[in-house]
Amino acid sequence: MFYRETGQFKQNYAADSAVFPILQDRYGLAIIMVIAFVAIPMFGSEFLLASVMIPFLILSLGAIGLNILVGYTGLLSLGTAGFMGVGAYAAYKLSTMFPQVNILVWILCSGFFAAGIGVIFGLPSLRIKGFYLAVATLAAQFFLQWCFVRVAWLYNYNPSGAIEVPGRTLFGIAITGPMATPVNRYYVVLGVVVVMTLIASNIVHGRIGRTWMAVRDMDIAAQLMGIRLLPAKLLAFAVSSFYCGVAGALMVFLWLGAAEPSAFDIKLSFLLLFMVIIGGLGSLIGSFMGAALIHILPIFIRALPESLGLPVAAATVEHLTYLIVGALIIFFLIVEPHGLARLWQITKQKLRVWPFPY
Amino acid sequence: MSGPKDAVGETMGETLLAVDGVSLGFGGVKAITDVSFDIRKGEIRAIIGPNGAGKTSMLNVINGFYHPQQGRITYKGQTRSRMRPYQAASQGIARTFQNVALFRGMSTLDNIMVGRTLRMHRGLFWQMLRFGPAMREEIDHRRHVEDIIDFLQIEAIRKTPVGKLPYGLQKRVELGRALAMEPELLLLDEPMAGMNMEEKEDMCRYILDLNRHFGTTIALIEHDIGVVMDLSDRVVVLEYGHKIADGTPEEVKADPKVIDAYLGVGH
Amino acid sequence: EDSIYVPLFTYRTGAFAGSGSPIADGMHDYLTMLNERDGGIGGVKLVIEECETGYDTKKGLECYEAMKPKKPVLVNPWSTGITLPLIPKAAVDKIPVLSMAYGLSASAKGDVFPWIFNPPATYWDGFTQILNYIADQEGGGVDKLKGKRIGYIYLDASFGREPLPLIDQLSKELGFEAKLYPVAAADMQNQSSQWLSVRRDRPDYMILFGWGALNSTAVKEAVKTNFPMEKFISVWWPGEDDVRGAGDGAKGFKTLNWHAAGTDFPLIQDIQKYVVDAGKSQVSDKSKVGQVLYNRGVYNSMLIAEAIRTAQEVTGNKVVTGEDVRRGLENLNIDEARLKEIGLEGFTQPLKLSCNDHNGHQSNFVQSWNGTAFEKVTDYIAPMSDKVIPLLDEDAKSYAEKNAPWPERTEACDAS
Amino acid sequence: MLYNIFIDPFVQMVQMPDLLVQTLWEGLVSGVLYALIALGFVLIFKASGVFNFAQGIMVVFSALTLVGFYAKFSSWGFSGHAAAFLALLLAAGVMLVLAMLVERVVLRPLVTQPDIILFMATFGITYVLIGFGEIVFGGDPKQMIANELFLPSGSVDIEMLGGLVSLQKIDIAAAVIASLMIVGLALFFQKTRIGRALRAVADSHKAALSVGISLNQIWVIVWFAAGLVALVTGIMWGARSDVSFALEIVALKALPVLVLGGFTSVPGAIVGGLIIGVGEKLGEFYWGPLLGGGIESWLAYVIALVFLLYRPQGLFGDKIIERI
Amino acid sequence: MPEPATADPVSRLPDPAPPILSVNNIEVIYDHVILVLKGVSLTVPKGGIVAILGANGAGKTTTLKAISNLLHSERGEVTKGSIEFDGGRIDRLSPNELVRRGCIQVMEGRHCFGHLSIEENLLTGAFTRRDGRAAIRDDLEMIYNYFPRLKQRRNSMAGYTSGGEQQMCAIGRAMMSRPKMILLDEPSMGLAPQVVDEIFEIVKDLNTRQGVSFLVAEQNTNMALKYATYGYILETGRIVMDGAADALRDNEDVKEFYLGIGGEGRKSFRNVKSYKRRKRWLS
Ligand SMILES: Nc1ncnc2c1ncn2[C@@H]1O[C@H](COP(=O)(O)OP(=O)(O)OP(=O)(O)O)[C@@H](O)[C@H]1O
Ligand SMILES: Nc1ncnc2c1ncn2[C@@H]1O[C@H](COP(=O)(O)OP(=O)(O)OP(=O)(O)O)[C@@H](O)[C@H]1O
Ligand SMILES: [Mg+2]
Ligand SMILES: [Mg+2]
Repeated sequence: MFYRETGQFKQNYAADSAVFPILQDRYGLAIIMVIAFVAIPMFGSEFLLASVMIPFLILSLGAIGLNILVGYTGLLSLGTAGFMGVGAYAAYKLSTMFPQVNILVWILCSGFFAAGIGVIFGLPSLRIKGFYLAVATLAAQFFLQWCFVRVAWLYNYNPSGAIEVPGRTLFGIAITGPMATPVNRYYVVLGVVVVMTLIASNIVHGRIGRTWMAVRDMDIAAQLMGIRLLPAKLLAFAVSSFYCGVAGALMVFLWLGAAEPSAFDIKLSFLLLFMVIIGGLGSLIGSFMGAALIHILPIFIRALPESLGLPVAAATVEHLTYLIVGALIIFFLIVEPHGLARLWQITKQKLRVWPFPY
Repeated sequence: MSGPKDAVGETMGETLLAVDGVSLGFGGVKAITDVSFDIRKGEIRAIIGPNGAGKTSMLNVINGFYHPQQGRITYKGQTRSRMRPYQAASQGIARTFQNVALFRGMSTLDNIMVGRTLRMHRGLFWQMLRFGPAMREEIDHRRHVEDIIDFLQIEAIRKTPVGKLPYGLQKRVELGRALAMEPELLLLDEPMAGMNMEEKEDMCRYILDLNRHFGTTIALIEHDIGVVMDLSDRVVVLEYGHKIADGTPEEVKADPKVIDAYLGVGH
Repeated sequence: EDSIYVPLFTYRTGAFAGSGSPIADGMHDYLTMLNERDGGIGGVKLVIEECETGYDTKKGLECYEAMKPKKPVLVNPWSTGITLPLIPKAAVDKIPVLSMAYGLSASAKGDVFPWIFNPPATYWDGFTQILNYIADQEGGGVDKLKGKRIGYIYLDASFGREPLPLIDQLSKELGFEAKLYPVAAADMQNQSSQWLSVRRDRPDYMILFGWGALNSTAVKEAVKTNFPMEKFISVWWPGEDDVRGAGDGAKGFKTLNWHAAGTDFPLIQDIQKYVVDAGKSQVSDKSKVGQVLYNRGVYNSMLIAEAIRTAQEVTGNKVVTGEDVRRGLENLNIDEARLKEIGLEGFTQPLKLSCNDHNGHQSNFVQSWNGTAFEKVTDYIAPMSDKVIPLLDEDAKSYAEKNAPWPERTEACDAS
Repeated sequence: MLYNIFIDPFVQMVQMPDLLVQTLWEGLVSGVLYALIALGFVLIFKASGVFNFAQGIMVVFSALTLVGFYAKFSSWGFSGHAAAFLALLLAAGVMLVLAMLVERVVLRPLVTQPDIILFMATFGITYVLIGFGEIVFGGDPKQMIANELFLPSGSVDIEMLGGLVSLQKIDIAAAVIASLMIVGLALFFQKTRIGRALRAVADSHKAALSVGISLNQIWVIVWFAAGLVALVTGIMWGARSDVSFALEIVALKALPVLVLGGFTSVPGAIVGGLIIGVGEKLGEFYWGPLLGGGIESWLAYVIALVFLLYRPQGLFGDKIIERI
Repeated sequence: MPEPATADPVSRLPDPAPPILSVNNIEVIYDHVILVLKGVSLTVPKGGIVAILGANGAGKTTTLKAISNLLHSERGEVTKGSIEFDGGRIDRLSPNELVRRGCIQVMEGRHCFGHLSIEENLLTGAFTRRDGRAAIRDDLEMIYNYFPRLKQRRNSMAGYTSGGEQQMCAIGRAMMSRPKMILLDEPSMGLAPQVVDEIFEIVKDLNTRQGVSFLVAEQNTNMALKYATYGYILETGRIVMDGAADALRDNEDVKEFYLGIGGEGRKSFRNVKSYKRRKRWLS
């Protein structure tokens, strides 16, 4: 009822192949954009910006990267954090070697380094499939992390062994380092994420995206349609790693402010995988939903006892958070194994026929 | 052994594809043993035979998915013993599959659009923008695909994920996907399995239209003997990997070996 | 209503919970005791809040952001990974960071890092103290180290790698041979290759810089390899639980420490009385009170409390702010008399910080495991300050350069 | 450089054969321990096609349960051994309950879902077990009750090859127990009616349902079996290091073992374990110093990767069917 | 447009033999929103062979899955109506319980266990049986007799066998459970004509000799109506016509649209008119 597209006719194929062909969706998107660009920075607290929104957006970007690989191309990877690390360290090296160039340029360029490394570790994917591939990508994860610890050149021989983010500006406004306010950092992250999401959406809705999905759904048939598997898979690795790399660079420069190699440990890889699966494989919106669920929900649960005035020890809250998040993961999978994005679609279907059940 | 040219055959062009002494085995199993036949431009060539005779394997050899241990394949005058599937595709060989091999997670439209992949050239950069040339290209191909959708009368399921379609429609979408490649040689593996009479008639019509109006050469595997006899210009019969007959439908139908091995007395 | 907000970053979950819990208990119980016994500090109640970091940098930062609006007077990140991003923020947010004997060693330099404090010793101090101890065992000065082969087994992360430049320099200067045995975090519990190498290399001494399960596994493996325990010395992090599992073979295992273990101090008695017995503590088992890491937590909270008290004295405010406490920390002077007043006489050495020196470079003693407890076996051993301080200076300078524009110190220095 | 890579390590091996033997032994032992964890994975994967990420935490959880029950019983005045075995029994019971819960709450509603979804669900289980375990047992490391379970301690020192090779008795026990379990499980899969059904289920849930195989019953059986394997693994690992949540990290090492042996092969788990264990120790011991040591963290994965390139389904895994 | 079902002349009451299976007015919804079956009722008498006919997407497979309770795994559910088998409600039974009671389905699209050999595949069919190895061996032999081709390939992995071989394997596997009733979904699909004949002969054979009842969803109307005793025609989720097999066979509409026999006998596929419109009873 609320979601009926009656009366919305498409006069040409361009309109019909738009990413959001339905009017209601476009309105919804516009509202979200207004909230993201205006309402949140205006009314949000620093905590909301710095600890909820910025990490959420960055993790979403990482999840999009991983989703391109896992959701769209069907290549299971557990090396995401490693690729994010490559982006972060590349951005760090570049920005310390050439401090005169704007930091944002280097953050975006760092993606290319991650893409390169991603392609190298993607090579085995031609022969290795499924969970076997997942384990093979673990080799990337652990090897890269080892490099971050061992190759002192990467962190400019800092005795702390960590990379520290210098303060840098964009148009005279501090966007990294201690002087950068959460609002500034939020805008930068939001801008990058919105643009990159748009690009990702363009790619997956076009020829390349279809190629990936074909490889995912039935690689043998895809081959017989003239798709060459290795280039297709490597391209997926490259694009995916590019996104992860940028996300990693953003993570260090605009979120954490300094990072030890352990910031890119296996846990992060798993976390992103959760987001992708819970959000919905092969769905960009799902990546955001997944990131929201996995990142924001625990924050919410942790804050709950305090806001209710319940005297629960911090550790207990943490244990409960694990318990609840675990249970919710299972719950959502049972409700809709195809992820939150699909749940959303079904809801829209129901809205379309509302008030009738079907 | 190649059958005498019948009336239709004579009007047809030169050999498009020749299979020459092909043998294929998997470990102990001999799937194909020394089979030779040819497909001429513009004809409908049927391959029949009992279950496990090696028909599907034959198609797999033709489009490069299996590499025969012996024998050669000549396609458009080029002889080769092994090629990659995507090469076959880029030279104009398309096919459908016995066990529907659609991309289950994608919509009908996207499935058929995948068939256009080889003809789309805009690179990653334009794809990222989805604007200007990339969009124009996309729409050009979309137009073509819509023609196919019209032709196959599957307008209504354009945006349905194919995994949810009933079997028969899936087969039709699969045909659409193969058509989108604008093939010169179309390999159909049991396109009418699991269809009722009405749908078979539809399918026959599509195949005939393709053949007549677009001049597509078709190799067809089918167990419905009525369809085979009515549609095809020439028929190869395989049994246990051997070729046991080759000729016009009438000849084959009368061949005692074929009756014995495949048709049974009832037909 | 007036109160002072003191957040505690703790980790009672995750792979390092074994070390994190006793420290958290010690920190928490001391401050609670002050509230219970004295009604806070200087009559102002402390609001103590724990935030669980799980030893994870991201969660730690989240804790920080969540606490920031409540105007904490200082933070104790309890993880080097969390400390590092806070270092540049501290000056902006005006919240001092107390990273007690961890974090960035160079932050000992108050003129470069006015907001960061890492008393009472840096890892470099610790390492040189161990060297001094070894020299002592060999019967004399550092020249006795010449020709010795010293193995260094460490967590292959920033923490364990920090002494590497120092080792590099000192092995040349003092003429000992260093053998390195890094242990990756993922392999903490699986050190057989490292200890096989120890068997091959036969070092004269082994030095351990580990954390969590790495310590307990290292001790077990050392016992298995029959490495002489009295020649196996660790930095200050192992606690009783890390050693006990190795059984009798672990007798003689040594660690550095700067404070006593045990409960024979009036203050600890008070904690037992007002907090533990009153059921206000989270300790899983009363016998944990007084253990090394518990007392480490107590020491940390003593620094917090003394900093607040000093701040109250210096500024005259009762309800102090982060800026006040920063000054309090710089003016911290816990002398023998004060220790006695607190009820910790003989617990540790006096500590005095200053505007320049945010560390104190306190001496440590060596304690040895006797099968049931650690007992102090040496007097306080001084670090090789002549080697360490220049390195610190250099590091602090390079930190400021690499993070240019690093703000000059503008905070005035209280003449004290 | 080349000398250091290609010659020096072998010279060392010849010069100090006792160390070589010791290294091999350590490799074998850690291989056996990895194999034990991998075995739990294999059981469940073979039987249900589920890649059970929770196996690692099940190891921790079962060991904690055991130690927890022991503490309770001994505080009630049971003697050491009696309390230990009672606790062992109850811990096994808890694993049964866990298996039933997992089947009822997680697997049954998710039957026939894609592998990756089930994989994800096991992450959910992992989280729940971490949270629940920490609430019940706390985060502190515990001592494994090895003596009370009559597990030997101390070492056997053998004078050989001009040196001393010392074998820990607990390691010998681990090797023996692991072999017994593997033989037992291999027989279970080969010789029982359920064995075949298990493989069928792994192949296709849908088809298994349609021929009337009771997935529910089978899942409880295998998850319980995997729980028992986890318990044994927990005891063995716990006796080496402490029982704490840090053990979970070690479980990741089972993954390369798994891919090397093949997800579906019981013998594969042990062979893979031994290859990884020995390879990793030799690599670290002889070649590690060239890279500054500590390469074990990724060496196992790289070894596995190299084998995979050669055989994409692992050494003993079922062939991947590619047919159209 | 022909008349609606109620007024159809061939429509009449099913056989009076006691039903082994009766489906009463069921509704099936996929994904909570897609309504596929809109009130389907049918009965299979004990020892009968009943055919369900209908175009693609009519809901034949869905009906069979609703009976064998396999819908659940495809996110479908029966929202209305009841299903009775052998005198008891079975709507809530798990598939394996149903097999135990003697009702087994051969799924559309074969679904063999690819990594198991043909013989192992067949043996899994006997999972619910408790009557000893010897009996199972005998049945195995019986199936090899029915399908000699399977015997040749008994040790090959099912995943590598040809489509027709897999189909035989799936049918044989179902027979191994010694069912009272088999739900066959498109048994003839992909089989050589000879084998199709054989399969229906086997059906007949099992039916007469062992009293197994069959519910067959089939596109090969000709075959189905030749062997079945009764037939239902399903269209877009509704039963639009039912009747005894021979009556259906003589019905003009059925002749034209399902048997492909026009007024003047069998048409050639070559002459199909492209302007032909689909005929529907309901739409
Ligand atoms: N899993 C599913 N989710 C959503 N819709 C489905 C699903 N399975 C089937 N459908 C829909 O239900 C309808 C009936 O499908 P069904 O498979 O029962 O048809 P059928 O009569 O067996 O056709 P065919 O002869 O092609 O096998 C179809 O329109 C199909 O699109
Ligand atoms: N990849 C393979 N590995 C092993 N055996 C194979 C393989 N592919 C085909 N075969 C075998 O080769 C033989 C021929 O198979 P093919 O699929 O070509 O038969 P078909 O003629 O298409 O039969 P159907 O009509 O039943 O589809 C079969 O016995 C099959 O088992
Ligand atoms: Mg075939
Ligand atoms: Mg069907």
